[in-house]
Amino acid sequence: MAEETQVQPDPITTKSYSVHLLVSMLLLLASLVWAIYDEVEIMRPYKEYQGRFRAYYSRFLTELQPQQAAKEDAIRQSPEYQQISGELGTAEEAVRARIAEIDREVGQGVVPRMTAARNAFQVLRSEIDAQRYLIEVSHDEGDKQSMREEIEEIRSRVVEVELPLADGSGGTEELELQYEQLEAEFLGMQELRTNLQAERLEALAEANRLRSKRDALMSDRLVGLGATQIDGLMANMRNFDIGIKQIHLLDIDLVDRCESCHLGIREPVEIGPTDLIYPVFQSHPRPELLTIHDPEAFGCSSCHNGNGRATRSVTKGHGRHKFWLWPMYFPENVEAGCQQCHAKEIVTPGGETLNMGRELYMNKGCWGCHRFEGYDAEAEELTAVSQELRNLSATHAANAKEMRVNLDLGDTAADGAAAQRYYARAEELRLTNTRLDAELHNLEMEQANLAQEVKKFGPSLKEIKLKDVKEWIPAWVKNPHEFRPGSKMPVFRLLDEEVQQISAYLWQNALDGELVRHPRGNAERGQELFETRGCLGCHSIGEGDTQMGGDFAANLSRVGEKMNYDYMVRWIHDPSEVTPDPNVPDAMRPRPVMPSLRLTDRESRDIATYLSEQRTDQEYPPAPYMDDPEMAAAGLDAIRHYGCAGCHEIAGLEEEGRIGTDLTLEGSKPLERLDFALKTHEAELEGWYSHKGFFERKLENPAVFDEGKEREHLERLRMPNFNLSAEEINALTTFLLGAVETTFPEQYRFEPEDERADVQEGWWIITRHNCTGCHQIRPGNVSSFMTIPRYTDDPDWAEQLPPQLYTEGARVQPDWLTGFLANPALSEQDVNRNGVREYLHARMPTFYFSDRQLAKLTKFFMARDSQPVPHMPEAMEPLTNAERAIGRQLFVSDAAPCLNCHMTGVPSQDVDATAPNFLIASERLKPNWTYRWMLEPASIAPGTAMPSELFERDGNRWVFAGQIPAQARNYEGDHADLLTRYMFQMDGAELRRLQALQ
Amino acid sequence: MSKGKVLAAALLPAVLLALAVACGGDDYFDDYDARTRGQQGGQSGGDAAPVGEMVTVDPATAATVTGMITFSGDAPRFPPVNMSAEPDCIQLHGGRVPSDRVVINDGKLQHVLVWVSQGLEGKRFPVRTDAVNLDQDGCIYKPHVVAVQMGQPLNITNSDPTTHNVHPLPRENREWNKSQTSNAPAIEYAFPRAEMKIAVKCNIHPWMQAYIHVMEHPYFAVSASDGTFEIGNLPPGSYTLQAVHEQLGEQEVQITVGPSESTEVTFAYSG
Amino acid sequence: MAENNPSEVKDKPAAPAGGNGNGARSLLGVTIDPDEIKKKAQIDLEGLKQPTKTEVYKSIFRVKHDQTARSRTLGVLSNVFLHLHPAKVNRDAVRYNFTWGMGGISFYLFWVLTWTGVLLMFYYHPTKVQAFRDILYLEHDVPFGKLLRNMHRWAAHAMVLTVQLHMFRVFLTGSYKKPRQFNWSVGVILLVLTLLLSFTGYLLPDDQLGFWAVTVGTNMARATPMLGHEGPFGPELGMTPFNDVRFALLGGSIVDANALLRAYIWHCIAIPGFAAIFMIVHFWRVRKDGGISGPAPIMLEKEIKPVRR
Amino acid sequence: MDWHQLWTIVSLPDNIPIVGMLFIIPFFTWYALRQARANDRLAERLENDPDMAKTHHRKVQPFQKGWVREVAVWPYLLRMEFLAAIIVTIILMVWSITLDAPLEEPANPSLTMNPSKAPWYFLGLQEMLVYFDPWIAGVVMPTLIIIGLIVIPYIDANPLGNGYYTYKQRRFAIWAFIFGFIILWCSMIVIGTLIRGPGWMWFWPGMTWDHNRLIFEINRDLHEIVGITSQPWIGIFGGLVVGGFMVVAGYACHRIITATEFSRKILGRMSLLQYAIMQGLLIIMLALPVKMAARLLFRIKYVWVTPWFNV
Repeated sequence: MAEETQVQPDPITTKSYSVHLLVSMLLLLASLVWAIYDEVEIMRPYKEYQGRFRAYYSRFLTELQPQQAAKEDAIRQSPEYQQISGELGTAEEAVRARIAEIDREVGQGVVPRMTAARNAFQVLRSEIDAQRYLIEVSHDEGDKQSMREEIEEIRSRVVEVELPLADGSGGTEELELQYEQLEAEFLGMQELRTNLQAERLEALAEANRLRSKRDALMSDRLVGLGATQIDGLMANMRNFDIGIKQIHLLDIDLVDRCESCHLGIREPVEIGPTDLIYPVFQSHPRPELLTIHDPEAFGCSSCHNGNGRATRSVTKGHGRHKFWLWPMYFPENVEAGCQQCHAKEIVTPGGETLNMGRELYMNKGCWGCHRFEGYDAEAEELTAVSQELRNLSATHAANAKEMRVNLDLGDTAADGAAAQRYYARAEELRLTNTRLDAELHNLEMEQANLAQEVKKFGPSLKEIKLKDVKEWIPAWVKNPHEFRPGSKMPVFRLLDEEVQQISAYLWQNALDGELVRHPRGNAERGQELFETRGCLGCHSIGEGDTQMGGDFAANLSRVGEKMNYDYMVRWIHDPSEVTPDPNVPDAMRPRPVMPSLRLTDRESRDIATYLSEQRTDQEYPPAPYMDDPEMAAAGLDAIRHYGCAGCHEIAGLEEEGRIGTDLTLEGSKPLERLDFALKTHEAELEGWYSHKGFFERKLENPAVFDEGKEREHLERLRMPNFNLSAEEINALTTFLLGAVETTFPEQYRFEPEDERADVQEGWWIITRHNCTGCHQIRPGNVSSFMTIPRYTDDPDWAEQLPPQLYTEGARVQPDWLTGFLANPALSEQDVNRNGVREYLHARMPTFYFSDRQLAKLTKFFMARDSQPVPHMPEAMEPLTNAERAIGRQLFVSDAAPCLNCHMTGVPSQDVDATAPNFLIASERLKPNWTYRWMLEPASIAPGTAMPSELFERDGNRWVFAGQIPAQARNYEGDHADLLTRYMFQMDGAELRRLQALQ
Repeated sequence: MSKGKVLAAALLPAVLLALAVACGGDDYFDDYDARTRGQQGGQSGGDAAPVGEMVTVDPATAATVTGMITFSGDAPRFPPVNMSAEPDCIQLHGGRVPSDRVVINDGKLQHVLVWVSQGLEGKRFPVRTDAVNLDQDGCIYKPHVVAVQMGQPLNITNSDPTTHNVHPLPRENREWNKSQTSNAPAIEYAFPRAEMKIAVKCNIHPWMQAYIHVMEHPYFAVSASDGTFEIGNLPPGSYTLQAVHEQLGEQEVQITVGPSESTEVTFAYSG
Repeated sequence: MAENNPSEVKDKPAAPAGGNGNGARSLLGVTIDPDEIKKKAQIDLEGLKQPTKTEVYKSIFRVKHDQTARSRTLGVLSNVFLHLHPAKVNRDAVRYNFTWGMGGISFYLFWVLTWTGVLLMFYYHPTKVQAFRDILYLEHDVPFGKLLRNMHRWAAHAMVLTVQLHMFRVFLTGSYKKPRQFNWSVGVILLVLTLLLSFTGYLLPDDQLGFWAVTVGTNMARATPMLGHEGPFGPELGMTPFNDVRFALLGGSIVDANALLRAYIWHCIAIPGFAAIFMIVHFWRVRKDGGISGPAPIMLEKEIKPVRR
Repeated sequence: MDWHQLWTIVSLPDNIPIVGMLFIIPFFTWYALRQARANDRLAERLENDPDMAKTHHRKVQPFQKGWVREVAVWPYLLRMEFLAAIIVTIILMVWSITLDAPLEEPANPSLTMNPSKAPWYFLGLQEMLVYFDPWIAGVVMPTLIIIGLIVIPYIDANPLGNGYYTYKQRRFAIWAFIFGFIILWCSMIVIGTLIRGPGWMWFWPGMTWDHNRLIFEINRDLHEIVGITSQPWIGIFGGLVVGGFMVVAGYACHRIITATEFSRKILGRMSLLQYAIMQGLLIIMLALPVKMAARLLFRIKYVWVTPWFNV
């Protein structure tokens, strides 16, 4: 509708887009700048970390430097340092002139002369070498000859050289030399230089020795870094380059850039969490772990998880976001990472939380329902061994058949040579089978051993008719923790009728048998025995504040309410004595976990009497339904459903499998497979939708993921409640979080095949048998005994603690140890005693170890102390008569009151003894250990009654610290060594002689 | 419909979204500062300083506490010391050696530690430098109870013709066990940490027993054979005084002492 | 053996020339006249003031940049990139409101995708072991790597969207009508290729998202009638999981290493190649079918001509 | 109302295009129809005013004498293209800086994602899987969509509306396309992305995507409802139903096609083949909503069951 009269400018061709273009170009530019800023700054937050670290750390070092310098000064002022410094000065002064002379001679004389001679020599030699090559490639003998002459000519050519004088005076001499003379000149100078340098070294030896002594003194006394080292660190900070700090492990393509922000981790100065204001900069809290696992070889995320590559943000780097499968462990679970490589162990030194988790898994009986590789390995090994046996037997039979065939073929062979081949083959097979016989025998032994070792976690329920009070059983099944708080038997969520059915089944299917009737004993004596014999190593008694003893076995506070007295006597006297079960052959009968304390009948009765008085006046309602066969039939289903047979021997359910999931790789299970059920959304919102969140909540309340679910009773979650403490939950969570499929190749994993494997193996047995309930095996390990008031409060009882086993392998001979473990009484008849420490009230019990376990335990102790197996006894120099006399004197001198404490076999004296008899030393101990023990017992067994500093150093030998008996004064040898030899050659007669002397 | 509007409509949400995301990044340092600021606000004025101030006591105004430990009733009976295992020791005594576990002279109890258990928190005092002596004499520790300040030297001597070993069994200090032959030089030791009732044993002579109390401050005393004790140079103030006997237990008393005052306190034990 | 400093050689003859004000000099037989050199330098400098007059410029830009119709026409026609366009277009087609620019934007996005894709290929290995790792590497190690991948991904999404909008626009303006029927068909094929390009790229990071998307996508191929082992008449024709059309797509019966490699090759070589060919046809036909369809004059109902058969 | 859940789905980087689509598609539809209305008004005026029809340049865009009818590509078109390229680049850069392309866990064939979804542009097809067997939803339908799109120019016999937006001149074509593109294709994508949760269950926006959700739903085949229990009667019955649907749908389509004088005139220009193909495609397109309704409202799984395939 344009007005034709007036033509307006065409909007299309006249409109300018300059502004649009300018604005959009500017925006484009801005977005480019933003992209670069994003890439350079936002995506590299570590730059700010590094800037701050440099500032804070420099300030920290500046403050630290003078403190350390002052410490160093203080050490420099100390008389020892001053003295060494003085000596050093003197020593340096004494050789200064000579050193200067040598330096001048070498620098200005010998080396220039040598160089000059060599240069001239090399010119000639190159010429000769070229001629030689021509000779080698020439085919004309005449040419060769002439060229050889040419070489001769070169050799004899006289060269004029100007050589500096060797004495370093700066002068030169002009010489006319031939090829060989030049070579001699050169070699001569070389030798001279070597000699002079050797002389220089020799001259400085004393000064160097003193200097390193001085430096050693400094580093020995100085806590922390020296001032110069700190200066070096400060210089590092001045030259600090801002950029990615990364560890790259090529073989597993691991890139860890953790240290781009955690800059203080490997600083040699200990940086506390707030020393540099922000904890991100602190140094690794356990630097000793980094010395074993050098981050350059292991990286960071291999242990800690997280996304080592990511540097974009804390969340990304720590991998704590959706879709990252390996989020960093939280500090309380940090030891979970150990299992990446230490998966085969039950004890990993330094991983105390993890160890606790593993021990709980073992000793709370988790493996009754949940398989976990390594736990209950005996059962699986037994299967494997049986299979292997069958295979070998089949091979054996096949071999035998083939042998017969070959013999027949040989008999009918056409000619002798062929017959011989068949016969040879038959012979070979016969010998193979002979070898197989031996192997089969070993496997059979192993099978028998394993059959003894396989045992379920809980007590056998086949004997409950003889053992327990009938009416008590349903109450216990209903809620074990009400009767016995903290019991390992967890609380199942059972309906009352299920309780009755289960009880009825157990009762009606239990074995019938007769028990020997026992009279009542003396409860007071029983209590004393119970508290001191060793029962408290595993069992506890009392509740609340008065509870004492170990938590490995049951708390016996109310045991009198549940157990029959006669059964209790039999059980205490010998746990291996059981009512015969017609369905289980004796050889296949599992040995009880509870060991025998080798008590007399009277002692057993006393303890049983004391224990049977441990009861409240709780009344149990009558339970007639327990004799109702219909109830029992229903009970079988309930028992199957709840997996009771996972932990208990139950008649009719011997072959029952586990009902729970295999947890070996639970930590790598996809999160989606963990059933958060109705809690999923809540977990996501509250931030615990993670493995950790699942484990913690499940362990705290195993029914938690049933909450709100509309389910039939039997469809509900079955896992019972163990009422774990927060610490236990954390330990088990740590253990499960670390139960992952390792991402590391073999060379990273700790799967040793040398003696360290014996140590790994041994810990399994030790944990399973609670050796640490009585003994201290690892430093820091607190035994149950050490928590009993009697032993902590009374210094006299402190000496009654069972021995520490820190260096047991170095102490005793392996054969003896095996024998001792098999029978700690060291006697077949006189069993009611300790074989070694008869003076101890606590008694080393007889465990029902199989031969395999005995061997493993022995190997464990030997391997821990790097003792060679088999053991080669040290040759011991026999005592001369004179030495024997001196030894005798030393033994009874006031300076060494050995017999005041050590047992002698004289009952009146042994009442107060606190140390073993010398008579068994030679078969039990190793001389070298004994020698060290006498010198410094406290460093072998901290807190021992054996006093230290019995000897003092005299030149190269140890002599008695006190007054030396007259006869020994002239003795030139080492007193401790003499005493060791004396001890190892002591016999009964000698001991009597000693007593007479005393 | 101009391109300008289309352009604005397209870019605006994008820019807004971009800004929202750009501001949402996690900043460790700011977060940490914010967190710790909150904590410090809550903490201030809470805990006492871990290391107390060093106090110098003006002798002009210092107070003294003296007192007596009495015992009434039947004393617990302990069998006499049996030294039969060591003839050397028997010879040092003319016959029966009474037990040193509870020593009562005319109703006055010996070997009781009296110390200021409350009222000195957060203060530090100079360490006493005078050595305390613990002698092994006649195969008996003399005295049976000693008290030292932490860091104060303790000299253990052997006056017997026989070898002893000195074996303190602390729970918090370092444990050690040294043999000491007859007339050997004194073992000097200063306990670095405060700890009550450290038992000392001689493993060679199991009957020998002593107790060492290591105190944080210098305000303590052990009752003498006449049951008296004296704690001097005490800054004026209110205190709780505690008496400790390993066998007979503990007693407490509240006292207030003014400048240069002298207060008398009696602890009465009974059988 | 000290080497001769080359500067010394130069300096030597210069030294005696110091006081000589007389023009040309000779060095080693070469005549050097400073005035001559100065004059020539001036000419070069003058030339730089008018860069469009230089030979280099003229050799590259063969058309004058001025406002005459001829220059403008030649500017488009003689440029290898611009000659896709006609010299002149419908005046109203210049506005966005008719075309929405979606075709051009799609092409631009394809171009962006090609470039980012090529750069991504530098860092990517289509193997099970490395694929996922390479993506992490791109995210955390490669400078601008994350930006690169993001741009590739978002440009791909955007392209799927713009191609659909382009089709929507073309339909609504009736641009497919005679004589552009065939070009519409080409466009449909390009749409399908765009979707396939995007889909094959989905698997390449080898993460759960891509894996399951591709699994779901290719599972449908199982049911292809006659060619899939779960499709109608498939089993009857002997189809099994190991010989059907899905197997051919994935190079296996599951989404695995072979599927990754196939997706990669389809994504990077085959489909872009086809798409490029069809794009050439598409653009060619736009020109040949009379350029952009509108905005055309409105045709009235009464002007409909009877159909000729 | 679970805002967190809603935000989780909407803010998923890969879902940005769908959220964008919710705005962009309606916007452009409105934008196109606005222009169409302007053109329609002009067409009406031109119809009524033959004189004007002769003189007017027949566009809504202004034109005056002296203005060129064609403008030089350089610079008038190229500058616009350049501007567009810059703006697209800016958008892309900002988008790429602020939002990261998704990367989930490494592929794990043993761990099925729930829900596992195809790329968003195929979600329409995945949604169709609910209503049809894979061979229809995944193979036949896509093929027919492609073929249908390709043949559009050849079956559209309406010569009007070539090169300009119009509604009145192409009512049926526009309705059919909008129905196919927006109602079926785009909205199914939106449903597949935002509505379908774990187990491919229907979650209204704001409902929590609960993995444990269970719904009771029994889908039956049509012949079961009717009570036919044996082959070949089932097949024959199904065939009859499908055939019946085709007849009914074809009839309905035909009624729509011939609703107005103008459309009848256009129909007259079509060959039989063109008509047949159009009818076929329309019937199949209609089959989708019909089957959806049968499934969602009447819980019918299959209408036609044969030993070889089911529909």
